[in-house]
Amino acid sequence: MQVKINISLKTGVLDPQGRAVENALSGLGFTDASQVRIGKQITLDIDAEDSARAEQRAARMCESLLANTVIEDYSIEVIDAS
Amino acid sequence: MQVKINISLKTGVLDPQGRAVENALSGLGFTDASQVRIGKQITLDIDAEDSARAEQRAARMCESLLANTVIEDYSIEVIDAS
Amino acid sequence: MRSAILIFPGSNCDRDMMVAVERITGRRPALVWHKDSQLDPVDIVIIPGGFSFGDYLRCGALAARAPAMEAVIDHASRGGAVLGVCNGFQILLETGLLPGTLVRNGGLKFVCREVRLAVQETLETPFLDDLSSGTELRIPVAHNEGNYFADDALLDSLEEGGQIALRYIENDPTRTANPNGSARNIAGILSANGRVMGMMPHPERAMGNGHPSEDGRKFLTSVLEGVAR
Amino acid sequence: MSKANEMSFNDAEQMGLSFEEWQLILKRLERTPNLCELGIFSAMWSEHCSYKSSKKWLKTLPTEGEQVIQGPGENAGVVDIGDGLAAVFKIESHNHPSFIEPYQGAATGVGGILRDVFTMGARPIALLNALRFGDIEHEKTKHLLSGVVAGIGGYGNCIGIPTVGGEVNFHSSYNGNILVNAMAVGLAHSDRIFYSAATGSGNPVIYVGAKTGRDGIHGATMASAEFSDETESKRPTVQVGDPFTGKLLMEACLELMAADAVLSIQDMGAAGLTSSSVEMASKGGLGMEIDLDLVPVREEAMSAYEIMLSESQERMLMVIKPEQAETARAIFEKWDLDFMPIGKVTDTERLVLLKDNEIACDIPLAPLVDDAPEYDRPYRPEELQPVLSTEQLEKDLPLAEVLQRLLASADLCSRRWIYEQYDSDVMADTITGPGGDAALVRIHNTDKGLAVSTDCTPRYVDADPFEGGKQAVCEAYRNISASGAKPLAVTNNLNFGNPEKQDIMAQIVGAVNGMGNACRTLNTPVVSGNVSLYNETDSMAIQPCPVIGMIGVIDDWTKAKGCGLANAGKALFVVGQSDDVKDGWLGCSVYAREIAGREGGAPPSVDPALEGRNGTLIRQAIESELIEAAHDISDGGLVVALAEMVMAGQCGAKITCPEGGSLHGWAFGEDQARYIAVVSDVPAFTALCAASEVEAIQIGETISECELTLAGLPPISKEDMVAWHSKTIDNLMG
Ligand SMILES: Nc1ncnc2c1ncn2[C@@H]1O[C@H](COP(=O)(O)OP(=O)(O)O)[C@@H](O)[C@H]1O
Ligand SMILES: [Mg+2]
Repeated sequence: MQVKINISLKTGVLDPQGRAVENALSGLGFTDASQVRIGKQITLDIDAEDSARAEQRAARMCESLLANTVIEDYSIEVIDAS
Repeated sequence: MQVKINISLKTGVLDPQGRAVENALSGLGFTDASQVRIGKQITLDIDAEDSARAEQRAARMCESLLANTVIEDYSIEVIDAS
Repeated sequence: MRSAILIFPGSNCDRDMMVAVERITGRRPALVWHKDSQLDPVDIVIIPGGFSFGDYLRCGALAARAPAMEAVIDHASRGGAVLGVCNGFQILLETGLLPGTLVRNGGLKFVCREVRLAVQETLETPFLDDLSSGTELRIPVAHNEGNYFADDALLDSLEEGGQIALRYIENDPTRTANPNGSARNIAGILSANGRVMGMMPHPERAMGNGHPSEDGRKFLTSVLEGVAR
Repeated sequence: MSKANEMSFNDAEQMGLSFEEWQLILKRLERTPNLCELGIFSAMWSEHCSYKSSKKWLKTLPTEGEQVIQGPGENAGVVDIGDGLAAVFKIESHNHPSFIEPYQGAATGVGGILRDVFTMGARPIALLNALRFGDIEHEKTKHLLSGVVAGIGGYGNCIGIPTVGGEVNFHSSYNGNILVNAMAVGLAHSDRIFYSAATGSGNPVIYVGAKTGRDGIHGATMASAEFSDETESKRPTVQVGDPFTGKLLMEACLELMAADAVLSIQDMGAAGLTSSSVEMASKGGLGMEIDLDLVPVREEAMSAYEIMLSESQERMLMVIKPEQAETARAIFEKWDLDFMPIGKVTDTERLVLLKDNEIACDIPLAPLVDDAPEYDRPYRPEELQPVLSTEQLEKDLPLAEVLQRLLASADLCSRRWIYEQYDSDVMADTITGPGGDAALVRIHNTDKGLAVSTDCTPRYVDADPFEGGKQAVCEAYRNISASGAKPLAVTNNLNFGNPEKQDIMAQIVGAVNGMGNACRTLNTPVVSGNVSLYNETDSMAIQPCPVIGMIGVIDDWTKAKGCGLANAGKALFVVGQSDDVKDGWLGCSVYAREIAGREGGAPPSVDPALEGRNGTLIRQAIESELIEAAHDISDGGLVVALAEMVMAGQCGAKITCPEGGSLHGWAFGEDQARYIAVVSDVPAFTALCAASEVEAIQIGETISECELTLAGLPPISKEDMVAWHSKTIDNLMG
């Protein structure tokens, strides 16, 4: 089952990368962009009988490795429930 | 308008981080995970009159900075069309 | 011999490179701030190492779009010589002046150590004039993203076109020659016209005089004399 | 100020203040404080900012000497290194944040100590770190080690200051409480040092650098509270480092200082805007008025309390010459940094803060600093440990097997996995990087070099705080001397458990006394430092760890020596040992712990006067080119030191062992004040030893085969030693 995990910085946590990208965008003339935040998107296949189970496994993986829960939030989306 | 941009490596492009994460997951007992790929998710606000226009601007930003189109694909989702 | 060194916010090998060039040529390079879109005529532009713009987004990506780089692209399009070291190499790839890309080191760790390199048989280029193919050099690397990646077709064409300039060769029996997983042990490449070169190792840190090696000096001397001819 | 904002003792207690401290605040203010004011008191009176438990003892340290330009009390210490140049250096801990978030905790630790150094007008030229992790097999160690090392590299590599040295130990007492201490060394002109005392009532107060967010609010108080497993779930917001902005801030500040626009300057470290504004104003005997609405913020609706206590990184506060304001602004704009006049210096001796056009805080400065509590905490030393004899510890094992186990042990194995993640060469002046004794960094464009080392042996301090305190200083002294440099001064980081416990307080007292004793004898005054207490988890204290960071200077770096064996046929001497020695001090040694399975026992005694004589001899011999390599003998003793010299070099060593006595005691004992020297001119060297009344004996010679041969035993090849030594951490980290 294909799973997408989005990992983003918690609100309030400094995102130096987002800030630098925002500056660069505005330097390139994209002054219409603001509030740039940069997170990760992890896609993976999980061998599971149903999407509930896949989601549960993904959450475990986030808690134990994929996300740094001190400063990051994560959300999970199971794409392919075939 | 809030926009989410997902940037992922093209198939065939080496993803050392994805590979390492997959190994680490399996080391932790998550042998049900495979095909791990790591991409970026950029969220930003675009000042635009409608979502079509916001999407168009986001695509421009991807082409000129946010994605390295030699090795990366991008997709755009306009979240908030209020 | 007129040279210019670019400085981006976050460059941190600019002074080291300036000192090295001045020591070899006796002449101080012009320092070009990233916001300058003007570049006085020079024999070579050097893009030094560091973490331009914090290496945020992708290393070299933000620097590649700075005004000074437009001038460099212009200089290169007129056949001017350009050398990019480490972050400078990454920037040249982002501008498209060199083909391919550099991704995270295979070990996913920053790596700082001396490597051994072999000069390759290449197309006609001023950079390697005084270094015959097979020459071995000991020069340190220090980077997070030095893992050269390109598809096989591109790698084959680089190989056939003599665009691979430097390769990692075995150095220390306790580990692999290649410090970062780079495709075909590539440490440095040339543009198709032989006038633009990018490399991961830092020659300015192997200048003798207290450094463990002086092969960087040998290499830079070849580059600087070559482009001045 | 409205009554609704009035705080109670309950609030004060939550912020870590005692009832007496609360009463004192009421008395000094003659009214009840509001939240912002109470927050400021609690931060300034926290252990971290006020040193209330340690101050009494810190005052006993020697801080003066003709080389000292600035001792403790400023952002960093300053020492004269001749030719109009000064070395500016300090060490600082980031223990608790690094346990919670190893990458960011360590990274911001490096960023913070760098700011302390460039705040004084110095360009940083070297970084070091002293780390302590739990048992190498403990489940958390791998994660913490990889995060901390990546974080240190992440900041230092990006900002472009070489990380040239440091030390790491592993011990179960750090399982729940690691130590991450970072040291930075900078270079300045001795007549161009910048200080923090505000000057000139009416002068503008400028905020520069990154914007303020809600990062690490009350970090200073957190660093002063004992850990419990609960704190882990109540995690406060972690500070995130931004080395890129740090680099811009460093360049902009140095450029501004060169433009002669700065009157006083202070980084915002622990307790952010609170401690910087209070310290600047109070040191200048002045007051300060700040309009908090002008502070650049990156989050909405931040309260006065939050703005004052935020620990957002990469920020500075300064007082500039009013006529230079435009020059200053232009420099910060060039570097794309915020530059904001937020207030002015006053002569009221009060800190007045405005927020939303109201007075958010109006307090006298004197009590914040002068009335900061100072405790004379009771202490009760533990009974001294018994001296363990060699017979109690020696195991019947072949020497090669002991050497194999020692070289592979967590505390002696190669640190390559760690230091290769640090850019140790950037700035192109690193002469000796990590992996040897002291690191040696050339002063750019000169013949001069600075040698730097960090040292501490916690197991000695644990067994005998006084001897252990002395030993930390003496080991650093030996490392600096072995490179040929003259030791000048030290910085120190006192990492201990809960000082409210009498045995812990006794460790602090003993170690500080020991440090002071050695520093006095060796004329290496203490010019800066840091204290980190409450390093406990669930009441388990760490092994006490008073880290010493020492610097020394060598006038001609080309004369400096490394420890590798380079040429065959040279005499090998042990300096500091007489020829009748047939045994050694195994108690409290690495041998005792790793081979005999026994911790504790009295550590070897340390004689700073002897260290001074022996170190001076080594330096003289290097200066007169009588020796071509030198290495101090420390953890693991003589044979481990020899093995390290073989591994670092291109040839081997053949050694004669004494007859009778104990081979293991002689080989692995950790008696102090000793060096191994490769002597190229034996008559001149022995004459110098005799004249200096230093004991030295020849124990063998260098040989062309790359192996270590001890008379009567099979040779041990360099290849084998490298294999034993190189893999432990690699294997752990996978
Ligand atoms: N153990 C110590 N030995 C000597 N000086 C110390 C020690 N601990 C702290 N100091 C000095 O006390 C002052 C305050 O230290 P600290 O609060 O860490 O400064 P900062 O806020 O600049 O980080 C500094 O001058 C520091 O050098
Ligand atoms: Mg400070």
